[in-house]
Amino acid sequence: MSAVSGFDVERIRKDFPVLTRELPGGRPLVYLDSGNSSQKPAQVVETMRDHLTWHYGNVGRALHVLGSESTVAYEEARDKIAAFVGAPSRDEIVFTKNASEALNLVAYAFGNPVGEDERFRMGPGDEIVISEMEHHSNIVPWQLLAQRTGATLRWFPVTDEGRLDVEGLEELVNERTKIVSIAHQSNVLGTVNSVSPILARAREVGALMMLDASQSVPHQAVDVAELGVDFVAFTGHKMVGPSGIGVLWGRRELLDAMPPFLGGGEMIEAVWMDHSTYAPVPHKFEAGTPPIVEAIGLGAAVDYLNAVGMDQIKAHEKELVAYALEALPEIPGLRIIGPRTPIARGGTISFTLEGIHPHDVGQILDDVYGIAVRVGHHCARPLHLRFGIPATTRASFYLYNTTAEIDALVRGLHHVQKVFG
Amino acid sequence: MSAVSGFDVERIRKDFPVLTRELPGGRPLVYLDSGNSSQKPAQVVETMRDHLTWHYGNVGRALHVLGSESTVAYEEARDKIAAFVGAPSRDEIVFTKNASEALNLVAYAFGNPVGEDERFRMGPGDEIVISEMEHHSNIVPWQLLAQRTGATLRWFPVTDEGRLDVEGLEELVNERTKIVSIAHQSNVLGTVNSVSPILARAREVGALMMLDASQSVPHQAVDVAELGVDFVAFTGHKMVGPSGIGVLWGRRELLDAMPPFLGGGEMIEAVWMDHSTYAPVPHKFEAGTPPIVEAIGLGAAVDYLNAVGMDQIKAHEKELVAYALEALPEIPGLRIIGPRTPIARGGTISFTLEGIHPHDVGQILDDVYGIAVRVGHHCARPLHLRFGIPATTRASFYLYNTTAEIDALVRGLHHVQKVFG
Amino acid sequence: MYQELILEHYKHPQGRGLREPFDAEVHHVNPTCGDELTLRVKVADGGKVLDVSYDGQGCSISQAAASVLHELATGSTVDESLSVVEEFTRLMQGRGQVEPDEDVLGDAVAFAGVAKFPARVKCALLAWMAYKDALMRSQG
Amino acid sequence: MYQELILEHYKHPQGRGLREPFDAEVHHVNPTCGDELTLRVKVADGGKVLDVSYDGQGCSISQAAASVLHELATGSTVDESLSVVEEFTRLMQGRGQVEPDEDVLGDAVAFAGVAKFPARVKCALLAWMAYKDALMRSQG
Ligand SMILES: Cc1ncc(COP(=O)(O)O)c(C=O)c1O
Ligand SMILES: Cc1ncc(COP(=O)(O)O)c(C=O)c1O
Repeated sequence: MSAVSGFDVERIRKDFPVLTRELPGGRPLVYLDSGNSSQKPAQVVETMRDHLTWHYGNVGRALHVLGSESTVAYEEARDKIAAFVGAPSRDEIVFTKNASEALNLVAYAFGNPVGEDERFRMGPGDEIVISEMEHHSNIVPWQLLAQRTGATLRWFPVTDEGRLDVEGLEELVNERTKIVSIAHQSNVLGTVNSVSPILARAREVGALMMLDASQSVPHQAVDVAELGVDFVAFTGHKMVGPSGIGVLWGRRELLDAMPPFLGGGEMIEAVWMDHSTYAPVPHKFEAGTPPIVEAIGLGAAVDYLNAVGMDQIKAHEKELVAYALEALPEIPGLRIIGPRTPIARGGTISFTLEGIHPHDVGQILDDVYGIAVRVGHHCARPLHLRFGIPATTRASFYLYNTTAEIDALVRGLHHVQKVFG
Repeated sequence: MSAVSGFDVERIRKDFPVLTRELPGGRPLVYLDSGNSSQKPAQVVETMRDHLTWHYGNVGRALHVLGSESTVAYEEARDKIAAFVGAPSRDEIVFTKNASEALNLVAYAFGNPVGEDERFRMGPGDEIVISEMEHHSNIVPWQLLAQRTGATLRWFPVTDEGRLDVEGLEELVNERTKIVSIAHQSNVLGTVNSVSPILARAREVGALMMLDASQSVPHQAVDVAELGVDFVAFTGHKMVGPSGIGVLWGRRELLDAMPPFLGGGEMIEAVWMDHSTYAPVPHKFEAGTPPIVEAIGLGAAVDYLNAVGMDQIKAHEKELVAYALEALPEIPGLRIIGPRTPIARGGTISFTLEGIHPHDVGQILDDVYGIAVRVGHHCARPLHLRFGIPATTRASFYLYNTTAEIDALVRGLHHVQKVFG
Repeated sequence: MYQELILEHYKHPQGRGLREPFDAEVHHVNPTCGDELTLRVKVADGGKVLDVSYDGQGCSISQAAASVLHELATGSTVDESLSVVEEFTRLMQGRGQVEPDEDVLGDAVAFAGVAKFPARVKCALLAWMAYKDALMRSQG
Repeated sequence: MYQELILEHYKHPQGRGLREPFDAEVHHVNPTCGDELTLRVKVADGGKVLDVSYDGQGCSISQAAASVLHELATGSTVDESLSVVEEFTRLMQGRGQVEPDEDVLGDAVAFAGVAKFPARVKCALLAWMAYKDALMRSQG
């Protein structure tokens, strides 16, 4: 039981059948890898199953009952997600296949001869700013963009405590900067970045700003209008939704100004052999048959999260992370990479164990205790290089986790030390 | 009962629960819109549900039981699909979100400064060849490519009978041509295009060749090695698979030579802040968390199609289309757009009814009889312009359709004429 | 979806044909389905709509919508008819989730079923958007 | 996955340390997890592998795999050991679907469980790929 009033973790766990699963050898499952991908409640799975079985048709184009049922459900999902992140307009919600596609979609809008808007022009001399704590999905698209256009990629460093180092902000974000794209919450450090100082500077110099909110939207109430940035990317599978669905939110006016990304059916207004005109947003960016049932599943996920309450979820995770930040450092040789206090950080803790490779830590935890953590560089290799370590072990918490599971992790780590000691 | 030996359409229908559905007002469902998107058998839906409920984890990166179960299932799906289309290597199967993404992926490989291979260089003077019967998803990506690079887009015309007009082949495909991309089967006309003469000419001039097989892979045994082309795109939702998953097959050697498309997690080998190296194919083209459960669902779809037998399915559809090509022309004022004999054509028939707009045809069929057809330009507006008509009504058949349903369509069309007569 | 009233208007369109005098003429096309409409308005000095005349081709929904528009707009004022246009647009773009205001819409409420089919919404709106456009031009 | 044998080799690596004489030395890195290995081979004229010596750092799987490789390769012939490498590679890349040939693999069969974890396959293969590479250079 959590102390957060009205929040009953045992009741929540019942919605996730896999949490009752017995792994081979009779191990119970202790799932501490939600930062990688979350589990799905029965409500989401059943919504998808019901739709696939009884109501499925292609969206947008069909005039029959099934087509209409799918279209209504798909567009309702868009409404739900728009409301969930406080989008001023539902048309600002673009469905993609994952957060990576959303980030690439924006990157491909720059320096693209198909577009004409000044803000998206890019060439040698122009600058793109990211940070050293980014996920590869918020690094590689910008590297490729820089390679295509000759622009320069620059980045915020990270402090020893695992915070964004904004000391050089004025110089880093300057008149040459066209776009700043950083993580709202780090998938390794847990750090929640403070957006407003960077945004203020971006505005000063006329740069656009994007947030990779893949790790924040699942864990706290995010209001894109309040954040004030231009683009926000997130992904369904980390927020109790299905695989195959991601979201780009963007200011309508910018989405309108951007060139199309993927071309094809549904993103057009009219097509001739030699030219085309494009549909209004969001459809302009949704070429071909979209992930229909996946969007509907994400709608159900948002319903689920709303029913539990995002503030409750955040409070619950804060409790868990505070508990873990107390318990873990008692293990000899354990070093936490990232903030060691439960302030401005989420429920993700990465650490090293002296003399034992994270691969071995993770595998023993799984083999012996059924504890699922992630090990490696978590798609953030530059951050690991910054800390001079090849890899870490990461435990990440979500609404269905308990302090008992953290106890199990601590016990497991002691055992790991015995095996490799 | 179909006359094809061993093929029992009534048994097959039992696998598709929606076909027993009663629509509002007590109408039975007559689903003749599989060319738009097919229905899903329980086998596919239950595979996805089981995976989401009990075995879900992120793929590739996780070292725990769930991660391993998902990875094995996801990669097994790749094996199944590789075998299904006769891919020489499983690594040549790239999962995308739909056929449109697969087509765009190839288009973005051209004229991309990130790539270095001569065959993918593109600029003014270079030519791209498509055809007038293409789906927008095989038109707009090439228009955008031409716009980005200054290359010229050209196309095969279509004959009055709805066949590809290859008379000008020698001139159209020439030394300036870098890529030819055409439909294997038209989604409007039903025409199955003969690939070899065009491929032979492409080889002569050193051009690459892509097939949009979105409408052929679901309906006949397709062997990419036998076809001999360079790239093939198709899509899960039209082949009794889920939404949110598509496939690009490409020759390994070409996939290796192409620059990456979407950047992000999982498509890399190593990342530094200022540059990256990329994973071998297929992963190079699968940035971020892929449509995991959707790929697994598509694997189940392929199992299902194999169990029925692609040759049986083709024969069944041939029977249906022969039946329909006899029955439909008896309706006064009905004009078939496309081949009127069941030779080198699939189970898709588009037509006009004199004096009645297809929107009205489709809506009355649905409203009164529960018959689901597609009306409009079916994402092939240039083809409709070619025939001087704004729209058509399209009936498309699949393994679960019956001649009784074609009878129902004919009855429905007579009624439409009464309503609007 | 095919309310009797829609079929009635389709088969017996009201006020069809382009007439003189007029203050503005517009030509709108729906590229998705090829529907076309030419529409003229004549407004009196006091803001009273004297005539809405039109000609075009397309499906029953787009044709009937033009006919219903003619009936509702002719004889009302610019302001009144614009509020009907607004309510009609809201209904059409509501994806079947909007409760129509029958008092405002009158006969046009028969189109409520169209809202569930995005591909048809544009058909229903063609004449109404053309009308709004024509009014703006007549006053601009 | 952690067979006793793997842990045994990890804790008590066989033949570790770089030795002279050698015909070729290679340095391989697994960028995904930072594993590193330097490996040397010494082959006699008749094709007999006289020594495989190595040093490096990484997880238990990559370290134990190097130790097992040392044991299997040293004293065998180039051809024999290459067929073991081939079978080991096939097992590792088989995603847990491949039945290992114990006669060929010997102790290396203990790594069969690794094949189900793509992220670990590279760890297990690091030393073996380095060995293959070193042999090629020694003969090239
Ligand atoms: C011939 C053809 N090509 C491409 C597509 C696009 O497929 P998707 O919508 O899955 O991207 C379709 C179907 O919509 C099609 O029929
Ligand atoms: C911070 C961050 N950004 C981006 C991503 C990429 O999301 P996806 O894999 O859904 O594209 C992830 C997760 O993998 C992430 O943690």
